[in-house]
Amino acid sequence: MSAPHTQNRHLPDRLQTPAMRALRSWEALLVVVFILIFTANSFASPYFLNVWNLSDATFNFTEKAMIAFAMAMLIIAGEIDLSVASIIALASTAMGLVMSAGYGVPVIVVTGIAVGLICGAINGVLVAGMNLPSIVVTIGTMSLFRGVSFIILGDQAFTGYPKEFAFFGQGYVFWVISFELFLFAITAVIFYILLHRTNFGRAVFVIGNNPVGALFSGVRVARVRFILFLLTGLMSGIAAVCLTSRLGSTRPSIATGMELEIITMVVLGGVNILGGSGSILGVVLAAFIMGMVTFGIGLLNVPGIVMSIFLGLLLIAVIAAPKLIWRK
Amino acid sequence: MAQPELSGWAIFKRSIMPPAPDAPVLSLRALSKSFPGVKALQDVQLDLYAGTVTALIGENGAGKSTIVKVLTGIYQPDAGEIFLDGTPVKFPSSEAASAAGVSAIHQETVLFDELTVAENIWLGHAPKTKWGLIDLAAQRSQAAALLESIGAKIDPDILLRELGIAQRHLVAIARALSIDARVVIMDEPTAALSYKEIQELYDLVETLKSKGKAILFISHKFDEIFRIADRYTVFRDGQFVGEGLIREATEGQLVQMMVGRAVDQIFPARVRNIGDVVFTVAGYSHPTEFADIRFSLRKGEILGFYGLVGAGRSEVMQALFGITKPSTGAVNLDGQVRVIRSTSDAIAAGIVYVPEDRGRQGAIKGLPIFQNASLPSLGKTSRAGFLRLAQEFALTREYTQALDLRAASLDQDIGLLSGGNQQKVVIAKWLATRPRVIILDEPTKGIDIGSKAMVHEFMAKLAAEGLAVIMVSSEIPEVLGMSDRVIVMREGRIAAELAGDAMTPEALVRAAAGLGEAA
Amino acid sequence: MKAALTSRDALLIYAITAMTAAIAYRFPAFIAPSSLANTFNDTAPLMILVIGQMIVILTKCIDLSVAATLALTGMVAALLDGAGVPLVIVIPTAIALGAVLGMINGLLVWRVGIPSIVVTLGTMTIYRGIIFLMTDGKWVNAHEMSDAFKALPRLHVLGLPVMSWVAIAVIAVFGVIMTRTVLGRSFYAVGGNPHAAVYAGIDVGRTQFAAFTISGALAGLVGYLWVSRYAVAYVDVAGGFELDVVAACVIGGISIAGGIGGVRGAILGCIFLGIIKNALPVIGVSPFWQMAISGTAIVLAVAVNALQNRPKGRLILKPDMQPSAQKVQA
Amino acid sequence: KGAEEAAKELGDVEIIYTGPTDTTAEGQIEVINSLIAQGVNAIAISANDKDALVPALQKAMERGITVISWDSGVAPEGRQMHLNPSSNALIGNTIIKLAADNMPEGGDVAILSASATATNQNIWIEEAKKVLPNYAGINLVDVVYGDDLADKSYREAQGLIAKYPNLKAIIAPTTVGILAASQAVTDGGLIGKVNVTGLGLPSEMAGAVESGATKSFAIWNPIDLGYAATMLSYNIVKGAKAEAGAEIGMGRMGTAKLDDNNEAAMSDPFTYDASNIAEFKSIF
Ligand SMILES: Nc1ncnc2c1ncn2[C@@H]1O[C@H](COP(=O)(O)OP(=O)(O)OP(=O)(O)O)[C@@H](O)[C@H]1O
Ligand SMILES: Nc1ncnc2c1ncn2[C@@H]1O[C@H](COP(=O)(O)OP(=O)(O)OP(=O)(O)O)[C@@H](O)[C@H]1O
Ligand SMILES: [Mg+2]
Ligand SMILES: [Mg+2]
Repeated sequence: MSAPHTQNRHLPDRLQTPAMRALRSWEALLVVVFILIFTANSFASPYFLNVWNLSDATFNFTEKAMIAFAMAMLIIAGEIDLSVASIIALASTAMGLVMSAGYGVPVIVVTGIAVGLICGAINGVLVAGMNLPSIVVTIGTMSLFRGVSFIILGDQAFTGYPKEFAFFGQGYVFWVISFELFLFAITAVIFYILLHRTNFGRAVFVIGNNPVGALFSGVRVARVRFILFLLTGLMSGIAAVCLTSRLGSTRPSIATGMELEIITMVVLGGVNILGGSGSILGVVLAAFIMGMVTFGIGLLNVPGIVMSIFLGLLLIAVIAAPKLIWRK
Repeated sequence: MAQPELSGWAIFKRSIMPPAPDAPVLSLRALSKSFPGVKALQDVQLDLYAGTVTALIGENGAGKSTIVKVLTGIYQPDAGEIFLDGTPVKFPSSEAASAAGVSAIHQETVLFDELTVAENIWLGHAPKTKWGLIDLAAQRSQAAALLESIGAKIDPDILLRELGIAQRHLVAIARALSIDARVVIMDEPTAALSYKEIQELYDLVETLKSKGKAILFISHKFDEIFRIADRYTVFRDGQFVGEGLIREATEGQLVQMMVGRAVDQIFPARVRNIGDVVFTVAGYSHPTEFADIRFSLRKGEILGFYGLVGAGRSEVMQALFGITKPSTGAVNLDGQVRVIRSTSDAIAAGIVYVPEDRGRQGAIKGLPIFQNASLPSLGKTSRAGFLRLAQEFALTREYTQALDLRAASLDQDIGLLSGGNQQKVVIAKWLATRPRVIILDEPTKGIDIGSKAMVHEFMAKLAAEGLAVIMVSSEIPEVLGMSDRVIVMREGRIAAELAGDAMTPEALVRAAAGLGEAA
Repeated sequence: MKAALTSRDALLIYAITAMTAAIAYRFPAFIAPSSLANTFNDTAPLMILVIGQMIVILTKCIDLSVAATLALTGMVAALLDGAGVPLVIVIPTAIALGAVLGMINGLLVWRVGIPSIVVTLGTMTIYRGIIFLMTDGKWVNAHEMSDAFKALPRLHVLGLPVMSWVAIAVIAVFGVIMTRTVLGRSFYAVGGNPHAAVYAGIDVGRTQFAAFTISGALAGLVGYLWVSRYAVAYVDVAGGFELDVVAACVIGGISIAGGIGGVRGAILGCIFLGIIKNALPVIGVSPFWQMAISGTAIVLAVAVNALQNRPKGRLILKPDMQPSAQKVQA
Repeated sequence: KGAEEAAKELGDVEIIYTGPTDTTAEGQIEVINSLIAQGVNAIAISANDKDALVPALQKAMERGITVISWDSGVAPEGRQMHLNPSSNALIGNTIIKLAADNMPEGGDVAILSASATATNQNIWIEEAKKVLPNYAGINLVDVVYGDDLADKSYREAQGLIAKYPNLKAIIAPTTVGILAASQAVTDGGLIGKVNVTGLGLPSEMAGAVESGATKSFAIWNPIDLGYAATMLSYNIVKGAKAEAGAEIGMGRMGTAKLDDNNEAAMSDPFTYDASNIAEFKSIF
């Protein structure tokens, strides 16, 4: 057949300019929420607007956020890792072991990161290699990893990390910018590029939207999944270095419950928990929002548990708001 | 809610006095339904009469399935009315529609893998004991009776996931019959069935007709429309175009009404420019799916693969594409042995596969058109692993324009396109990789006549440009019209290879059904 | 619910038997009837919660707020009891409150369309927070509870405490509901294929709402049982228990993707986990090993499940040597 | 409560009483940070991890904030002084003595502790083990951990009873543990056979004493502890030197004498039994 209008039809690349799209995006909503919270905090407490205090407040979220970036990619790809906090515990325990054996700071740091990678690889083999559902695999490894550090440490603690080791969790790069904040910024940029600017990131979105279609399109689905778990393990290892350095000690109960805070951060950042969409910018904003909320409410000396009600409500409200508004 | 015990055809025994033939049992008036960005139905009408088969005809996206969903309470119309025996009714849910006696076999089989066949048939209206609990024994025996009545040999106790596509479809038919319906709707019921089952379905339609049911029959196949329908209704672009009696219409007229212009159904003239052998498969076997597959393919050739549905053609093609791993066998491309372990190996070697299940395997719904089209070519459009969007758009434009893609923009979610247009994006995505061998699995399945002709033309062009083409198809006219050579598969093995004058419809059917040579 | 499930259940039964035998070898008293009854009784709250969680998971959702719901209803029950409200009112109130908390989850999932994991992640902190707001973090202790309140779950009837009987009753009732009622079927249908469920006239959201309501109501029931059994109520009651509940479901073969699993498997999963949690301390395994052992068990259970259900490719070749798919019987 | 009493007495003190979301060291650090941000003069903390808080508290001290720990201590480098509710050795001895007093012919005892990481519990258990040889016939068979969770403690207690048929006493130096163990003994019908003792609050233990599951237990006065901690913080802020050997006033509680570790004990634990429980159960 030959339709008369066949050849000259021109399809525009886009109907909406990227700028317009940005204005209507989730991230825009988060920016508004952030400004509201920041303003409210400034009025509520006279101690809030102080660079040093704000700098201290960033410790509330930097470690979690670093893991949240990797977790965001994992969730976009339709997987999840509940074992991150336990990886921190195991990595920290391993660091304690090499420290007690007398090794110096470089070995301690490398050990922490390596154990993170190994744990990530174990999750990756179970999920990507054996095709098991990640939510249950990581519920299992969550107990397993922390369980191993309990076996090693029992009721003991590792203390006496070298003085120089304190830099990772307590040091400042310049002025009020702590090493952790600096690392947070760097990893944010790296993950932004990785997710939004590379073929790998594209594959993550493709797998999250349609894993079968991805396989049929030549995407190495298992390999991408494996790498994502490896990345999450790596970031947990790095967070373990920072957290151990900040606490100056290791106990098996370190970072208990952190996985839920990280997932909350990711979801608040607009990542679809069912996979397929999300952005690193959203997670960065969510990290700041959560940090500011906890810090602001903390300044009012509200008990922590009440703070957690706020976070729970914030999570549900922020996810519900667009759905309720959109509906009509 | 206890139902009287039913067995076999008993459900049809409750006789319905056929109303006067000029009064429709069910009619729709001024019905409209739109989706974001699409007016699926605009002001349409439809009448179904007792003891009559009405065929609903239209191109892809004409709104046929949409009207089925409105009639079964799955979609709510934006405007318009439904009349049952002349009184206006509303179907707020699928339950309400079946309570009113409207039952449907939907285009997609919508059943439950993890429930048994009997549970699938009776879900939602199972026979109950006097305690109000589901009567498992009755459910089982009545399911067996229903299946037998449609000639399906399926154990009602096995899980649905153990069944193949065709058998699933039979279960869906049994489910539709389990509702004591006055109106039976069939949305492309024969698309997934093989020859023998199609004949049984025709018999079933006759029986239903004689019981006074009003039947709505949707199909893209004109031979069957002329065989079993009494009346027709034509939609085009969501609008009502006309209706009448089948015996007063010709195929040409119907096609003209469907597409709004004349379409010649002749297959495109081929420039046959067949070169050397480029692709050879030898001794390909899989533990359960296929055995001893061997064939070769020349440059510029179109090799047809025919077989009854479920013959294992798709499985062979998917193994060639690296989705599954064969246990033995080798692939030779351009004289070199290739080991294909994954889809990316196949793509790198220049073998690509346009899958049969577009929704699941082809399109990445949720992502824009350009990201779909560039996906297997990202290696070319990107630099050092970093995306370059401009290149992706350019590549997409180049290949989609050639296929006359209809969309709002290249940034549109592929899931929002009509089926035919999604197929075009999927084909474009594979052409953009500049393959040596392209495998098209049921490339025109569920595609309307107009788009079909275009896909055929395009295939001819690909072959003329020197690609080696494998086309899997279950439609004899298409196989014969397009192929230079045909391989017929049966139960996972090659049953015959036919070329030239040996390529006759009869030879294909005999080989596919295992009947041996014509006497 | 045929062949595949039975073999999976069988495997769990073997594992449980082997484990029990191994424990009995080191510590024969463990298999004394009274000790087994004790283990069952200790596992009873887990079983009741797992039934609710199973239904939620069957519908493709997850309820992370069960433990918080339990804590909140338990606290309310304890406070009501402290205020002199009779037990016949306290227990129904606890169940009703649990149902309401479940309904809140269900409504957010059904009406607002928020994924269940997000909803329950939020309500889990909110429900616990409410306990704090109600009590200012104070405890309700044994002596502040009436004797009747504390006595009921311990009351022995026919050799077993009422707590065990409640679990048995819940198992029996839901065994029937899941296999023999329209509602039970709809849970499977909604999780197995939500799209097809719509075509079968089942309202997906409403069914999920029902699942959350049931899960909440059962959590409410356990809330009372837990608080009266351990004779203490405070903010952190059953902290982290939601993960045990999900883990028991997973071990019991409930597919996290929905639509697959049953009461029998779920209960076996509970028994498996219950033995690990209750028996290891008894036989003197260091508490520090418990976590790693139960984690390993979960990973193994998932892996075995998946290996058993691995698709083997379609059966197209003439099946002379293959077992026929049609032969599988109930 | 005790802290408020002290504040009232002192007049120019404002008390901020706060705690984290969950009982983790990370949570306590967030709270410490927010207290630093508010520029408080003194932080009196009961730590749930002896070591992990050290860096945060050191930062507080660098910013001129007085830091003392009380009840559950912080490692010496993380605080200026630590106030023990009572001398650790005394507590360790008391809990064993409470058990021994009720089992004249000796026998097996077991300890049900809180979490394995609880600093103060571990010290008391160490001290208790040291004095064991002084009690002939008392045989410590096991130490288990209930993590201060009622259900876990209950099951651990049940486990002890099942595992050691000759068990005569369960010692739980934590309120949750002693309550749960009493409940387990009551439910097991073992009142009179297994005695539960340890540390608990009279208000919470009244029931157990009345039922006989617990013959006697000990505790210090938590109101006094809050009062003393507040007084100490105030005095250090006002210039008292927290160094070994120093004596710092605690208002009506007398003075605290710091040992080499800058630790001090408030007072001796007090023993409660059926004879005096009724009097104290309404006080704390
Ligand atoms: N749920 C939906 N959301 C948005 N658009 C839809 C939806 N369902 C159908 N459409 C659109 O409505 C139009 C009619 O679709 P319908 O499925 O009724 O076509 P059809 O006539 O059955 O075609 P086919 O022959 O391909 O089955 C199409 O343009 C389709 O894209
Ligand atoms: N029981 C089943 N389990 C899983 N997938 C199935 C099942 N039956 C069919 N399919 C899939 O559905 C699609 C259509 O199957 P169909 O029955 O058309 O057989 P086929 O293998 O494609 O054979 P052919 O291509 O020769 O018709 C294929 O992708 C097939 O893999
Ligand atoms: Mg259709
Ligand atoms: Mg096929």
